[in-house]
Amino acid sequence: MRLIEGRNLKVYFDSDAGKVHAVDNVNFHIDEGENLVFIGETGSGKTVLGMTIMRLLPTNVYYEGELYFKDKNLIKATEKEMEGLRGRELAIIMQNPLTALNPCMSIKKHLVQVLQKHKGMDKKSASDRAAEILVETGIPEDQIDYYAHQLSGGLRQRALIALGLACDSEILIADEPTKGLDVTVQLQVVKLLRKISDNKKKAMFIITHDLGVAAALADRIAIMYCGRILESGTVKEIFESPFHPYTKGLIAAHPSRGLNPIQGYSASLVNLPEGCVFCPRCDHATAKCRESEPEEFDLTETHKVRCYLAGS
Amino acid sequence: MIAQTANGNGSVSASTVYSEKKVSTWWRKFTKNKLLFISSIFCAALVFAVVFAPLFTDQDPNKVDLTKRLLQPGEDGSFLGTDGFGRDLFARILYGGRTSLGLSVCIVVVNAAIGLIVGTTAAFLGGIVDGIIMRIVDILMAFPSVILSLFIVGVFGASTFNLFISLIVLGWIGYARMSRSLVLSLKEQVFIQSSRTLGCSKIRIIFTHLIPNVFPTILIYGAMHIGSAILSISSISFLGLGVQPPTAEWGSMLSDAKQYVSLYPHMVIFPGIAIAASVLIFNIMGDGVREFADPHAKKIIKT
Amino acid sequence: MKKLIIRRLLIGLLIMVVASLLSFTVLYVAPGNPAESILRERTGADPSYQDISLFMSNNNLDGNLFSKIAQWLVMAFRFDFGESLYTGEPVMAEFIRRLWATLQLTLISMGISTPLAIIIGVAAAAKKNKIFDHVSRILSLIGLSIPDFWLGLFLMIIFSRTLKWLPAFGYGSAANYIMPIITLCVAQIASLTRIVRATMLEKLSEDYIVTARGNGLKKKMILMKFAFRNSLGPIVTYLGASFGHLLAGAVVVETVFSWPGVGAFLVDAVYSRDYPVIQGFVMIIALFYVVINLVTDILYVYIDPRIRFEKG
Amino acid sequence: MLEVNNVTKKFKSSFFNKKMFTAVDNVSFHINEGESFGIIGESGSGKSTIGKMIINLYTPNEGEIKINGKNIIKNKFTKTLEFKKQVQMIFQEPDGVFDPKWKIKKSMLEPYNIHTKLSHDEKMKKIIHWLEIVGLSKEHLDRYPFELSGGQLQRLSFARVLMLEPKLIIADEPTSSLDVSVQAQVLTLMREIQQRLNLTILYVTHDLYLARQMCDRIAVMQKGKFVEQGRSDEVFDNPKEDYTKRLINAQLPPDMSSKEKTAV
Repeated sequence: MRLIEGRNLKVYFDSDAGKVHAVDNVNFHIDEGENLVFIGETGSGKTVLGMTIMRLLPTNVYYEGELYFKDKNLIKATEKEMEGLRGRELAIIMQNPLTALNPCMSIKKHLVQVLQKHKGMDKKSASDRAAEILVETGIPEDQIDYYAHQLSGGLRQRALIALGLACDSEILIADEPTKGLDVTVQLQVVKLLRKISDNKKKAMFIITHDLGVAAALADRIAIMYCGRILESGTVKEIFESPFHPYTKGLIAAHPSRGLNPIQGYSASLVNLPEGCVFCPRCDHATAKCRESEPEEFDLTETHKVRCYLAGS
Repeated sequence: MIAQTANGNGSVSASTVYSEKKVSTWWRKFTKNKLLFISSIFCAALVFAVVFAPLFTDQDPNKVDLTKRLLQPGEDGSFLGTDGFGRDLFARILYGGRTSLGLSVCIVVVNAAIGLIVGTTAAFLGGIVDGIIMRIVDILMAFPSVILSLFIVGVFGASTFNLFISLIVLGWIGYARMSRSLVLSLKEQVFIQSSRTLGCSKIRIIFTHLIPNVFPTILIYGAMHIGSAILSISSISFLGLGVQPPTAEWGSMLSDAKQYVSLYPHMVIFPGIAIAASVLIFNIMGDGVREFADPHAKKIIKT
Repeated sequence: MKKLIIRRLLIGLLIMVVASLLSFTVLYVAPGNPAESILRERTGADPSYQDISLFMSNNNLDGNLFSKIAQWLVMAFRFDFGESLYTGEPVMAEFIRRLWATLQLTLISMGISTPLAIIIGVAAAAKKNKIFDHVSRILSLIGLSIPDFWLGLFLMIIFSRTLKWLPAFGYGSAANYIMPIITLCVAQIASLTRIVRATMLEKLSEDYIVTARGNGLKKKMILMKFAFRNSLGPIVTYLGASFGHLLAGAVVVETVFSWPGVGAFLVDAVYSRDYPVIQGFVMIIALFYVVINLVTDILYVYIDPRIRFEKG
Repeated sequence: MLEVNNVTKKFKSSFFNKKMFTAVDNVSFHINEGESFGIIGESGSGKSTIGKMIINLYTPNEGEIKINGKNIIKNKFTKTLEFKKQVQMIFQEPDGVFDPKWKIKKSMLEPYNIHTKLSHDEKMKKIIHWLEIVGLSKEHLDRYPFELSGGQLQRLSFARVLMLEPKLIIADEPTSSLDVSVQAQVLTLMREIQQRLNLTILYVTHDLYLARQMCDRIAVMQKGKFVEQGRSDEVFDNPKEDYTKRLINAQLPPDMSSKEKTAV
């Protein structure tokens, strides 16, 4: 079953310098039990996309297009309706666990509140359930009443994951779940996320800049650049037969592949180049690329790319 | 965090525009901040009226004329009436503004200067110097400023100069604490460390990096405190322990007027409005300046 | 925790010692001899040298400096400041008599203004940039700008002179309390409202607020358990500091309304340069400060788990 | 060129607590001229502290640090500008390196103002020369730091360090806050210039892949101690210590093998 589907989704902000298109004409979908990973660098709009699904963006934001959760258009949902969906049906794991947890509240209390709100549990059973979930995510039993600042970085991230799991939602959005963690801790967190997705048949929407994390977690991958999805496909397709010059460049730039740089810098969102957004950095750019933006081309049923190289 | 993403996008873009049309952007931002814009106009008008008082009244503020005692506003050609000595109230308010505003600006400037120097030195030298200065600050903080002022004026006698001194004894503390905490956080910043690794001397760092970075925040903090300086001056003068007669000052005018409160309320009302209005203008302007300034300063100076 | 209290007590002791020495030494640097002016006022004639020296030895104004410092310190820490140079009454007895009148004013004002300001401040922050916020912001700016002594006189003009509802002066009946307390409350409410609003807004922009929204918690809960709970620390700190402002305000208000409190006592003493009274006042204010700071610090420890569980 | 012998650094854990926390524990290594050496460790391993001791921001409690045979600890020589010129540092956060209130030009002039008595034109000429080397142009000089991207700022800070022609450059996580594509740009640039100018660079990093690419020799650090030290390919292909193996195993490469690694 299709859980989330975005059609021609656009998200833009009003800023002093004018409209900023953080997400532009994006199509994507997540099916039940499927892991979709969005890979992107700074300013690619990946976090904005995640926050759009949760409808947690600041008030100076405007949406266009459609974004369906099951059969509900989230963009048209009222704040009240969203309140009911958030936490219960759409759960999110925020970036930066130290600041994302209330410093004046124990981690267990965080979960208890969510359980009381969405599951209508009484204090006692909510507390028991919260402890259960926390221990399940790997937090030592004697630390479940700790406050965020008392936990180590890895445990804090686990606590935040536990909070996302509290109501057993069908979909879990994880925004840079491994950012700022040491490699050994990162491995544990990635394993935990895989365990969750495998055991609980949960669909995950994961946002990351780390290709390795994406390879480990994804069923399908979407590569974002300047608010657009330049290429999307299954993990195998993306890593074994990448098509878009940007995707190829990203993989080649990875330290494990010899640090082959992509020239130039990512364009500013208010001052996007004419034509394909990637063409100023692209070795294969032609006159056509500079004139108009390529449509999406299907390479296979799952592998789609926005590049004129695919059309010719 | 979302804000971060949004700002991240915004700031890159804002910056390109900023460098091209810096002045016009600045002006647009200034006029867009309505509170700041309007209060600045009022403030300019106030300063103008006080500085060029003779343009607005031909009365001598200190001329005693017992035949014109206690006139009501409008009576006998007097705009706001006269006081118990027959002195023109309107003229006294205008000239009194010179004392009130002038004195408060002086106090703020002196306090800011002392505070900036002491705070920066304490933070940068650290160790014992910092410890001693902070203990002094701790001790001085024990006394509410009006009460310490009363104490000083009480011991040394009531005069404008002693009032001035008494408001400086405690006044510099806020600025010192602020510059200290600013410098402490600046010290940890990478650009200071990198200057050190480039071979910058400590003195060079203080003068080229620290003070220029601390100064704007101190300036804003000072702007926000002109209003409260006016209030302190007039409070103590009201108690009869500040500016001494016959010099016109809003607080001491109210002190004189106190005995006439039930029969001639105009003597109480007008100087009070003068104080309240000018303090309000400065307070709004202070708020506006803070909002106008960079978000960094906004975070450090709370209300 | 214990360490914190001990540290605070030590600083408090230091403050008391320095305060007493300060108030003592000032007598020696002060210009003019109080004995002369007091005797002149008592007898109406220039006092003789013998009279002055007799008065000085009776009131401990002469003798060896160091022995006197020691003597003074002993006296000061027993809170025995000798007799008023003016009335000859023991200073401490008079203080205690008057202290209650002042404390009534300050405590009632605190009791009224604190909840009011918190409600207004929280509501303004919750409705940021809505009409309520603008109105409360402007009103609090006005409240901060009105000089308290003038407000007192102004209220007197309206309620005593024009409407004849309330007595202008006096102490004892309930009607006497109304105007002094309104006068004290206005500035207190105004400044506290601003602090509450600013702190709330700062906390509302934290990441954990987004987490709470992402969990679908109710707005009211986010406001109270997340934003307000975290604002409590700064608010309590400010309340501690504002007690000093209230005492200072009481000095002015007592003068305006002829209220028989310690503030009016101090002003009279300053007029007549009645040193024992001034010295006693300095000590009492310092004591208040030390006690209130200690209370604030202890409260803070209970409010902020980050301090509570600090290691070491 | 650089010799670090049995160096230990302890910090007080808090103001009241006199207990010492050992950040760097009896560490020894050396770097030859023209070589790049990498110190790899997780957060809190003490790897940055070593760099800061070499550049004299911290003083070690024990041991000696020699540059070209001269001990730099508690030596008056370290106070001289001559010394300060020879070791330079590239910091982790490129956006913090430049005074936010200054135009880039002023920040770039600073090292010359401190160390030389050249005329303004000569200084500018040299600055532009170095800017071209790091792939930037004159127009960047009139910008403020916040107007430039992280990659551009890191190039600028590299240029500013190069201007002093140092003998040793310490690069403390030089690219950890940059995007992958830009990180590759900056690092290849550094590698290129290192070969051209025969620079000696000490990399401090948490990224094993990066260290393997950039360094001739590496040391793996854990809790203040060096666990393993050797030629980088040897350490990677044939790790001896458990911790090193664990670190290498925890790396997730951008291919399908990551899936198997994390399978539950």
